[in-house]
Amino acid sequence: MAKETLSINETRDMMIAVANKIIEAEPILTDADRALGDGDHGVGMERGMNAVKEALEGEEFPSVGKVFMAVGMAMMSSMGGASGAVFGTLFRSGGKAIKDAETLGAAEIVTFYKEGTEGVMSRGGAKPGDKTMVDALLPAAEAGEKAGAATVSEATAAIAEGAEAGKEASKDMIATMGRAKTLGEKSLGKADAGAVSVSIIAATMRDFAAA
Amino acid sequence: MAKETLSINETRDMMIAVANKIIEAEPILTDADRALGDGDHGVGMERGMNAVKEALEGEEFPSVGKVFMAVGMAMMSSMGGASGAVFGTLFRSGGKAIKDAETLGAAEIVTFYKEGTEGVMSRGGAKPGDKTMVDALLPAAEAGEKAGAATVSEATAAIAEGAEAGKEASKDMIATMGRAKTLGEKSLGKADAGAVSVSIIAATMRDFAAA
Amino acid sequence: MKKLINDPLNVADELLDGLVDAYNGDCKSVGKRSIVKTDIPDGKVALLVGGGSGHEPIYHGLVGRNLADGAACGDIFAAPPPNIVFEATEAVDRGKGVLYLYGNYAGDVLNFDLGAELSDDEDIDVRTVLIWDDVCSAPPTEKDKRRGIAGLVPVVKLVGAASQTAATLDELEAAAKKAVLMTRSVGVSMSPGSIPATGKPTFELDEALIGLGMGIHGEPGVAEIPMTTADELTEKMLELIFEDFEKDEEVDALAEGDEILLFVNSLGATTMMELLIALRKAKAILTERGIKIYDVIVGPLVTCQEMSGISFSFTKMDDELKGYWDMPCQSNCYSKMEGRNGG
Amino acid sequence: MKKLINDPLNVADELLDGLVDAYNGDCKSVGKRSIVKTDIPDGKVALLVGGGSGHEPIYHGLVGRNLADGAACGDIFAAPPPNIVFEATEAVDRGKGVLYLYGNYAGDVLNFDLGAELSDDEDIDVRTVLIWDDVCSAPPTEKDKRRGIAGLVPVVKLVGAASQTAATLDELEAAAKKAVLMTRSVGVSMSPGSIPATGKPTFELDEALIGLGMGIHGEPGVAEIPMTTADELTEKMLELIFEDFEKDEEVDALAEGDEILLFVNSLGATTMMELLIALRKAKAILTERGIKIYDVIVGPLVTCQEMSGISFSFTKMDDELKGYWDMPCQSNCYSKMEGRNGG
Ligand SMILES: Nc1ncnc2c1ncn2[C@@H]1O[C@H](COP(=O)(O)OP(=O)(O)O)[C@@H](O)[C@H]1O
Ligand SMILES: Nc1ncnc2c1ncn2[C@@H]1O[C@H](COP(=O)(O)OP(=O)(O)O)[C@@H](O)[C@H]1O
Ligand SMILES: [Mg+2]
Ligand SMILES: [Mg+2]
Ligand SMILES: [Mg+2]
Ligand SMILES: [Mg+2]
Repeated sequence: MAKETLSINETRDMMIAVANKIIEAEPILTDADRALGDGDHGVGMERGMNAVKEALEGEEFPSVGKVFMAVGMAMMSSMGGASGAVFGTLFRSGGKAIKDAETLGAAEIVTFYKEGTEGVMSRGGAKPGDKTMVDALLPAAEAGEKAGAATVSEATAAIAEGAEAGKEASKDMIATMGRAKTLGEKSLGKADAGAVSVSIIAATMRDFAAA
Repeated sequence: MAKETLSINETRDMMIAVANKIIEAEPILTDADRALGDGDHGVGMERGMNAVKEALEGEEFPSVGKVFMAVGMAMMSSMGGASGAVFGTLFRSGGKAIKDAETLGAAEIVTFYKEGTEGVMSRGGAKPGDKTMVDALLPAAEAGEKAGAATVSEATAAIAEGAEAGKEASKDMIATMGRAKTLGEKSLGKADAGAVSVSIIAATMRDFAAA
Repeated sequence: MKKLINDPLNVADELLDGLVDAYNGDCKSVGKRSIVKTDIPDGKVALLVGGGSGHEPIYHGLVGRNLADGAACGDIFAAPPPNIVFEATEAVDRGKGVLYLYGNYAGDVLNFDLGAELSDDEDIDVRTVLIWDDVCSAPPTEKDKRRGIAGLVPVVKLVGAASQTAATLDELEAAAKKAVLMTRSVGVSMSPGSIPATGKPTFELDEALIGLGMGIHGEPGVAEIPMTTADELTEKMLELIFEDFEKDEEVDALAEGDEILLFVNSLGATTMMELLIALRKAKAILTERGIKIYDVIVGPLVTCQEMSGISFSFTKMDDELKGYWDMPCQSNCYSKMEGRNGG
Repeated sequence: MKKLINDPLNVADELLDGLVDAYNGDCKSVGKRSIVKTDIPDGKVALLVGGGSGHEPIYHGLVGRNLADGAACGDIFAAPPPNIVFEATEAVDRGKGVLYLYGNYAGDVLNFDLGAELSDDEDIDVRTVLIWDDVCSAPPTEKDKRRGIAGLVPVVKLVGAASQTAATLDELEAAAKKAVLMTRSVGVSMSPGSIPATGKPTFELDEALIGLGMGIHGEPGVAEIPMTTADELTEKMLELIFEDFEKDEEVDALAEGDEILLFVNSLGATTMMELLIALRKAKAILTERGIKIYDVIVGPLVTCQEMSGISFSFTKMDDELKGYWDMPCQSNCYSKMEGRNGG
């Protein structure tokens, strides 16, 4: 049954579901980073998401924003690497923007993605087209805004669609940031590892909100 | 046409033929030493035999014994390893025992093998059954003595047969000397690398004397 | 690939414990995953290095006598998180500020910068100098995009020595900038290492090819060339370093009479035998150009597990750098007596 | 296996040239294939090491300041021929005699003995001490049959220091015998190296097995055991060393309060990461037994090309050996500042 809003505890459970999905996807993320980077994105995200589960499971939070901020803190302080900083920033900046919200509705999740994306871009300096997770994140945030959805399930559906399209589009881009294997052509045809992570995160949120 | 004796120059040419055969057999010797030792016997013998050719080709010698001594010196000073010392000693000690001989007849080649073998055994301390080249060399020397041959071609034939039999018998022995891989059973079923070299040397002498 | 480990997800922590044990009292572990010297004197300008694990003996093996005061250690191939950087910073600070000196990788910059922000919150003065010696990773006009590879060993050795006498953070920063500017490297890879947690190779490379200019994680360089001899490859690699000194407007071209520190590094499985054979050719090329070798470092110091490959690093020396070089040092990564070989 | 070489039959000569270049003036090449220090003082009792090539940085990399005066170098995995041993002997002799100190292998003994005979012809006083630290190669009652493996590094370091002050060849021989007696090693191999001239692996070993006690050329040890964790293997290996000290009537068992030098060696491809993880466990085991670590050596110092494997060596220390250890030294193989870690 599609949800209008999520409570604080539901938001927490949604993030636990996200963590489980990412942990499950470790081999996919590993392969993506082996093709274009140094091959550690899968284990890095797994490490981060285990820390996330530890920070969330059985805990109570004062707001939905604080749930996301705890996620960001857990990732940032356990993962390291480029993705520890950028995914940590995504959840910290996005969460901070809705830190007083007691429910997660369409407006809140849209704000989360918008501010999270801005945080990531100003922290990491990646621009659209650089073949980073920004290429999945920015279309996701924009799709969320454009959808003008009334419910969290509609909003997360639009966001997930934007993330998926962005991840697919990253296949045609040439990597330039991070430990990506920078030599032009080689990176064509494959999606950026971080963008794959973003698409899995967004899809899991959609499925959770739709259920 | 089987030869009664070999001249000094024929003896020299016989040793050049031996050198060429051993160089040709490098892969066989390598494999034998890889199975039971450190895998360098083939390259070591090749190195030694190239030095032998350099020392013999186009040179004149005062006696057949001096030909063998030059072979021994070339091997000993170019090869290193256990086999540089033992094969060097074989040719130096054997050659020294016939250092005034101007032809190589049955008596001389028998003396060469007998004294050469004694030199090797007292230098290296290996006893029959230790799975070394001594296990081909000693039967070769003994077969030479026992044959009581009248011609060098008959004597080398008997010696080669002894060497071949000794090499075959070494398959059933357990290696204990040198860089042989000492752990018992593992060395069973395979001939000792140095014994293979001895059998090739003896067979090439036989073929040269028979031609 | 048989790896001698316990829990594959725990290798970074366990190797750091082992490293502290190897220092046998000279260093201790601090916070979540940092190593710092036990005897940093009051009033010393501190030097902090760091980066991902899996490249041992760097980065954390560069902590030691007359070397770095501490290192913030990440997981395998991952920059250390900001909290670890902060913990290391706090532990090495003696009131005179801390210089961060590390290789230019996006992840490291992001995390060290975040760590610097946390340190700033606690009023610790932090300055950053990035190491970017890999000339194949960007043209001389975009040195800020270059990766840091093996050159970090001579750089940290020199700056570690400088930090023993530097009166201020400014002074140490200036020495570090000079050491970085004077250090240029070219690397190649012949086969990948593996990721301990997955057992998978870090990249794929055709059996007949060498990645010329490839980075230490397998980042591509300037070309993939057919496997060749040690002499030919050495010639090609050194040519790229000479060219870089020529093209870069911030430094003079290497000329007759110049003196350099020469570092020949193995990425792991490439043997000392191969390094020495290549070193022999490098020496011949340098001699022909009239360039003197002030001293030599050679060994597997900047590795990527059992990756095979080699790199050359040149550091152009002047009197100041020679003074730093001649100091003895001791660490897990590199040790030397006072003076230099040949001197 | 991509090897960075030129002529595969010429690697031993080329690597020695490179080694001389690496010493940058501190050492020179002598005769057919020896390396000797350039500044051996008159009247010094000389120390000569040597052995086959392909195990770099040993044996010839052990020549250096406060270390060996020279090394006679053989071809890959082959003892140096007698003439090379003799040339090296002549070059290091300063009238006080020469101590030969090398690993106990039939080929080395045969050739060094022949070299000693040539030296005796020239009235050079030569004495031989064999290194036989590999406890898995023969029981304590037949130590003369044991191989020399990684233990030669601490032994040569100690004896090199002793040779700086030894007044007579007798004195140096006694110090060497003590260092050898007190040094015991256990090694394992996980995968073979390769022979540069043929490209072939040095031996075969099942993918799931470890050769416990295997020698550095792949000589079998005490058992082939299933691949296991670093901690379990370390426990097994150390147990064999403790046992040997117990069983050997020529030394005391290791007891609480004893101090040892701990050396953790890689045979080539095994990474510093793995060494440190194993070192961590070794330290825990030693601590539990109340045995103190005087100092630590760790690295790929006794290798067999890109062979993978690890060894532990203990040297039981007393005041005399500590004095030798604390001297600084510098070489291609091992360098240290004065003193020790933790001291
Ligand atoms: N500056 C950046 N801005 C945004 N995302 C980045 C940046 N640098 C790297 N990334 C993302 O991080 C991912 C790599 O993460 P990971 O492999 O965990 O870290 P590392 O690159 O340090 O090995 C890339 O696929 C990319 O999406
Ligand atoms: N003490 C010895 N006496 C006689 N022959 C020996 C002795 N030690 C070794 N050998 C012979 O040398 C051969 C190995 O030669 P090689 O591989 O060239 O030298 P190394 O053992 O030094 O690697 C063995 O196969 C054996 O026949
Ligand atoms: Mg990565
Ligand atoms: Mg051999
Ligand atoms: Mg990484
Ligand atoms: Mg050999």
